[in-house]
Amino acid sequence: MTKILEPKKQNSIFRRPSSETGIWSWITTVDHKKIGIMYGYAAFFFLLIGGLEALVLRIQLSQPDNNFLSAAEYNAMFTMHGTTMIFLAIMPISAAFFNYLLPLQIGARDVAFPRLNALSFWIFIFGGIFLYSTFIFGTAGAPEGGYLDEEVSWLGSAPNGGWFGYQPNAGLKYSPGTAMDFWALGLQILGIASLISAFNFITTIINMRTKGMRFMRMPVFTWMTFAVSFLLAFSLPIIAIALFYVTFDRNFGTSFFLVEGGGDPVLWQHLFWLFGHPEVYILILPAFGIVSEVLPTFSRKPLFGYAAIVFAGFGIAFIGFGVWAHHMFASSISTVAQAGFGLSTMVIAVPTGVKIFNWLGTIWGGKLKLNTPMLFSLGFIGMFVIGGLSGVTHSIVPADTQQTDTYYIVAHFHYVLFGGAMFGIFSGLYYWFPKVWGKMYNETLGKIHFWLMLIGFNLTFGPMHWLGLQGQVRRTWVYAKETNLQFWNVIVTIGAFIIALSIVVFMINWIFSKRNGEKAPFDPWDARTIEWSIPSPTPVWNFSTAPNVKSLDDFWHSKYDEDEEGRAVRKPTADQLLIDLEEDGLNPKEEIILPNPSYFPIVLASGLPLLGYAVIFKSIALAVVGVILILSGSFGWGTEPLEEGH
Amino acid sequence: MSNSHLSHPTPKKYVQIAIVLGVLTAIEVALYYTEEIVGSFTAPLLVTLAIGKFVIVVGWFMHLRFENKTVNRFFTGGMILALILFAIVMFERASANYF
Amino acid sequence: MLMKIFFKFKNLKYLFLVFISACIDNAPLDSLSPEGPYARSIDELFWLTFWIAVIIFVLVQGALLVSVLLFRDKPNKPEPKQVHGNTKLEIIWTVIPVLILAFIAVPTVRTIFDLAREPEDALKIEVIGHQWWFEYKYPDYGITTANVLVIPSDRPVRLEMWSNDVLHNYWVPKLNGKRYLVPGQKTYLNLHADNPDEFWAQCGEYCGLSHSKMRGRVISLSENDFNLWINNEQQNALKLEDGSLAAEGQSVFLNAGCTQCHVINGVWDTQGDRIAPNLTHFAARTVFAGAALENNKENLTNWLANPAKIKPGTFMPNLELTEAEINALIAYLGTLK
Amino acid sequence: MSTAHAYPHEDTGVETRKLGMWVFLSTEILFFGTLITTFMIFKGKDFPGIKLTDVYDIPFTSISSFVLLMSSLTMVLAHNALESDDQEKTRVWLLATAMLGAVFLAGQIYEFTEFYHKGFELDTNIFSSSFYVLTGFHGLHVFIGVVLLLSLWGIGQRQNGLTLESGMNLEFVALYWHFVDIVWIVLFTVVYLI
Ligand code: HEA
Ligand code: HEA
Ligand code: HEC
Ligand code: CUA
Ligand SMILES: [Cu+2]
Repeated sequence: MTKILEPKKQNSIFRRPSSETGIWSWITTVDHKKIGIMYGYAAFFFLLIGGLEALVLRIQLSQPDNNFLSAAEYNAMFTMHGTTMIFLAIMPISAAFFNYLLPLQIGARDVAFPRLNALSFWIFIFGGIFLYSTFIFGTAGAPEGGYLDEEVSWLGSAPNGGWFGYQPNAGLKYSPGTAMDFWALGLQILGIASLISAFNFITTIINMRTKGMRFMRMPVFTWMTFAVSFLLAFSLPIIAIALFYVTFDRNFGTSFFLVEGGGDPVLWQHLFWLFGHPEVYILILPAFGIVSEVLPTFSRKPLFGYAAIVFAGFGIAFIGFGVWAHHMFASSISTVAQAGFGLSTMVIAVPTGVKIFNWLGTIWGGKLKLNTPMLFSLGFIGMFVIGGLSGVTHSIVPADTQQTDTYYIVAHFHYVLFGGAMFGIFSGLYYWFPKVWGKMYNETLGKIHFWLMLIGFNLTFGPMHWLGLQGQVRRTWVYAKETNLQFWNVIVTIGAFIIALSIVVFMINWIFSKRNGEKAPFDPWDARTIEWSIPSPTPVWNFSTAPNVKSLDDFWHSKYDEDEEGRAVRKPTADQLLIDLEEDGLNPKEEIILPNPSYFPIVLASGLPLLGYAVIFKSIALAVVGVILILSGSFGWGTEPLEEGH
Repeated sequence: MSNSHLSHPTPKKYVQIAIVLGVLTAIEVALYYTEEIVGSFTAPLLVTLAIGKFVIVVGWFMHLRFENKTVNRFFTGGMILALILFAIVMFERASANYF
Repeated sequence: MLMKIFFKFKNLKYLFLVFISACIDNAPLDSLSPEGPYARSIDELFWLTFWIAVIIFVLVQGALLVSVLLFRDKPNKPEPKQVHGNTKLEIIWTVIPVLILAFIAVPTVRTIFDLAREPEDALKIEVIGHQWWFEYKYPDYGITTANVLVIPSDRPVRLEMWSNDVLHNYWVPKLNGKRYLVPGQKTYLNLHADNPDEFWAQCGEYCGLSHSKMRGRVISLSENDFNLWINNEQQNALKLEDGSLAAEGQSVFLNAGCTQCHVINGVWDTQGDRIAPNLTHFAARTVFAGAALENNKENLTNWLANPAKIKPGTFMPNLELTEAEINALIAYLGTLK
Repeated sequence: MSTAHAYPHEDTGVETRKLGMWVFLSTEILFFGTLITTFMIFKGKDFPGIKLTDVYDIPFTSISSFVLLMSSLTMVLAHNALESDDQEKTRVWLLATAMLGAVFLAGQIYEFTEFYHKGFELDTNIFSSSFYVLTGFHGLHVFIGVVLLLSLWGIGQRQNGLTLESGMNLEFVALYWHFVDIVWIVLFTVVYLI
């Protein structure tokens, strides 16, 4: 049936991997779909870990002056929670979507550099493992000269400087032990992974679009991938260097951020947020992309103001580079800088508003099918706007000096991160479920998940606004009974457990539907973009013939015409078209050459954590082994062609 | 698939360009030694020369002159972005109340 | 003019507050009940923004709900019109937010500069952050104290702040917003209380293990009381001679190692800065150890017996004092009015 | 083209790997921008202790800068030779480029050891730290470049030798190399001359 060429063996120094099933097929794969799926599962795993850490935090905070956790444990937990959620959960889940969907949406057979793609994934995995190995190898303790009443437990021996590791607290003197080194080096490794995938996606989008897929015909999700890749490409280098400085400060006696040697702790804030703010748009833009796909499909209307949404996305990305110091309003920045950054921050509301209004314009007058993906997308709009508006209240600098470092901020960023990014991601997970697995998920369970999560979410993060304004300071292990904050803290904790429950519902749905779900029809949502014009689950070769794209939402226009009133009318040929497409998609007419699997990405990637350990344990031997792995990986890579024989 | 609209220069041209670069470098070093005479113009002049050399290498040796617009925009975009961001950081830090 | 309308609106907020705070009595760190001009100007700005946000919130969520209710799929519903966009609308919903933001921007920028300006007749106080307590110095009066900041209520104070170790963030919610304390750099904050009163303070920025227990109190006093307080603080402690329990405590203090870190003017004198709170007028402070504890016998006993148990990471060691020594010390500390 | 997208598509006309390299170089600007910014901020501080100006040797560095600059010429000549399919010359120029790079590196190593002897060590103060991290990072780039050039040269020794289409593409290594050179143009001015 399939006419995939058997890879010719040899031609390289090592024998190429050739398994098509089983664990080796995953380890050596360079297929963007498999990589996407692995990204997804790994990220979801970390999401659960990060969530568990959050639950632990919440238990501690449910009582004033609680001693469920020690101070060291609490600090490690919120640091790992934030770091995990941002770098190991949301970013890689977005990467999962990019990987799986991007080539499909632009009609390509794979990304521009398939092996780099695998490399990026494995670096991410090793980075995550490296970071989490801090619980085994890491150490933490009281600042130099300070005293602790009890040993730091394994739970407390994780990074504890907060997810933005403000200096000098995260420096060696005030955070002794190796935990913060794990953090700095772990983020360094994860950054490399994201940077590589950013190059890959940018090149892919520029150069691999199928015939007729002009820029202004690309789906919005692809556009947002493009924007995110730029943000990554231009912001990660900054944090990479800053993390180098931290590593040097902690291990090699320099003092980039330490006043004793003439350094400047506020420089770290600048460098971190120069990356950190673009980072938050890195987290949200993929969700914007997903929602922009889901809303039109389930409204049975084209996206309102396609061009405006695209440009607004880039506007956000661009302005997002000019607002970083709004995280430093209370810091030692000048008054002029406060005013300037306050204004630039407000400006971001404009392009974001454009998006929100265009989404509303999309559903307005539509024929809304309230399936689970649609519910999550609608929920996304509602929840994100709350977070966005509280963001605007932060940009009012004097008001922010009251809010900053309180739970009001915690509320803001969970509304945008959870209510925004996570809702968008869940929407996408349901939406493309049939595409990926060829099965339908269970709609009832999906809806239960949505409503539980919506309620739990608001119970968790809604009261935090109030708590913050009432003076609950973030990153506090205990709060005094006299501050009268207990009542709402209990509610918050209850809410967190409701979220946990909703996630259990999601997992049940996923596992059972994937195994026993109904077989998905060819085009279950009557969708608009070309990834739905190929069979589900996607065949390994994606498109058996190159799609020739003639318009925006090409697939929709091949099914529907507009009558004189402008209403959609299904073409009489549509049903036959779908049958033909399925037939064609499953049986390629010509030989298809796919990139061959390779061992080298994982070999190369495995060298990086060893370099990390080498710094931490001050071991030349480890460094040598790491370098050897990297070199042999690169050498094998360099001598092995992407695909054999043609 | 490298396709440039303008044909690439000849080796002779490249050598000429290299000579220009060499001369500019010599001027830079000379400027360093004549700082007393040139005074406050030294720094701006040095920066201008560096930019000049930069542009020559990027434009001719890296063929950016002959390259596709998209590539061009990228590179200059990255450049401009970096310049603006880092200028702000430097000015901001220069105004802090160190003691 | 528009502003006025908005400020009228403000009274609505009490309704809102009553609703949301149904289950809470007063919270000492409440940032919504300003008790001084600086905090009040912030508060006004916040509520202005807040109500604008509420309006936008209602409009957006309203539009969302209405669309869902009106346009949800029903049997026999015809296919929708394929609308691709509308430039006029596009312009409208770009311009209106711009105008709204411009409207908020003006008072924002004005308030930023107002808050930063040094008040004319301000009393200058230095605030030095330590892990995990605040030290206060009154350069005009030669006073050094800790934990409790005493200010006059009839004039503003100008805090000149820096940190001795990591970043801290000084916050008295009822008097002003926060400002970081940065090692190697100076930052400034103005405070002014309407009336003589007591306020809570808290360190905002995460500063290590005991960040949550880095608290403070601010006491504003009338002119008279303030001067009395200054006079008292300027006195040295008396060296005790007799054989009382307190005198015993004094000798424990002098011999058990406390003097490595603590200063008591007149008893163990200042030789430059020490890393620990100056104890000369310890008994005059209502709270201690970064205001994490009320100043009473029980708390002091616990503290002296094992400081790290109360404040993990603290720089004060457990000196393995006996019960008798602790009692003597407490008696002595009680004399340091 | 070596990728398997055997069907027609829209593109920029720039070969994919080359495009990837340009994107990479655009982000390299941010890497070096951060390093240079830090260096400049600290340079403007008056913190006590030994400074770069106390130890450096302008004539020496000028010469090694000149060497690196000229390696760009040999690089472009190698590229040119390959385009006119002159394998022999390509290899010669490649080797010359790698050698010039190596000379530059040797100069840097010598310079660093000199500085160390004069008490300007990595952890001496912010001036030395930011100097070493900045120039060291650039040196690492040169080193990688030399390795790439030598591998190209090695591939060139094999039978069918180098082509512009081959896996290790000369054009994209050349881009990298020129970039390393222009970074030094900036560093030389910012670090040493101003
Ligand atoms: C997904 C991530 C995400 C997103 C999208 C945003 C979006 C925004 N954020 Fe947020 N932010 C974070 C994640 C995010 N943020 C995180 C993680 C932190 C904390 C980091 C830490 O300290 O740990 C943070 C902190 C943070 C601060 C610092 C607070 C402090 O620490 O003191 C500020 C200050 O200005 C801010 C502002 C904004 C603004 C103005 C937006 C805007 O983009 C929002 C724009 C959206 C809207 C405004 C709603 C829709 C618009 C309309 C309906 C149009 C009409 C509206 C108006 C006219 C107002 N954010
Ligand atoms: C996308 C990012 C993201 C997400 C999704 C979340 C999700 C949650 N966060 Fe997160 N949070 C951050 C990003 C995020 N957070 C960041 C960046 C910080 C700042 C950190 C810092 O200050 O440095 C922070 C800080 C933060 C704090 C403040 C800590 C402090 O300042 O002291 C709190 C407190 O309540 C909190 C709570 C929660 C809760 C209850 C959830 C819940 O929504 C979690 C829900 C998920 C689950 C409950 C998982 C489900 C688990 C199961 C179902 C168990 C099954 C398990 C197995 C089978 C293995 N978060
Ligand atoms: C190595 C230094 C050190 C030694 C020795 C030391 N202390 Fe302390 N002490 C501190 C520090 C630091 C603090 C502030 C801790 C905090 O609030 O986090 C402190 C706080 C206190 C306080 C609370 C002061 C306040 O106003 O908050 C008292 C009382 C005190 N010490 C008494 C003593 C006594 C009595 C001894 C000797 C038996 C002693 N200390 C020995 C360092 C020391
Ligand atoms: Cu000091 Cu937190
Ligand atoms: Cu931000």
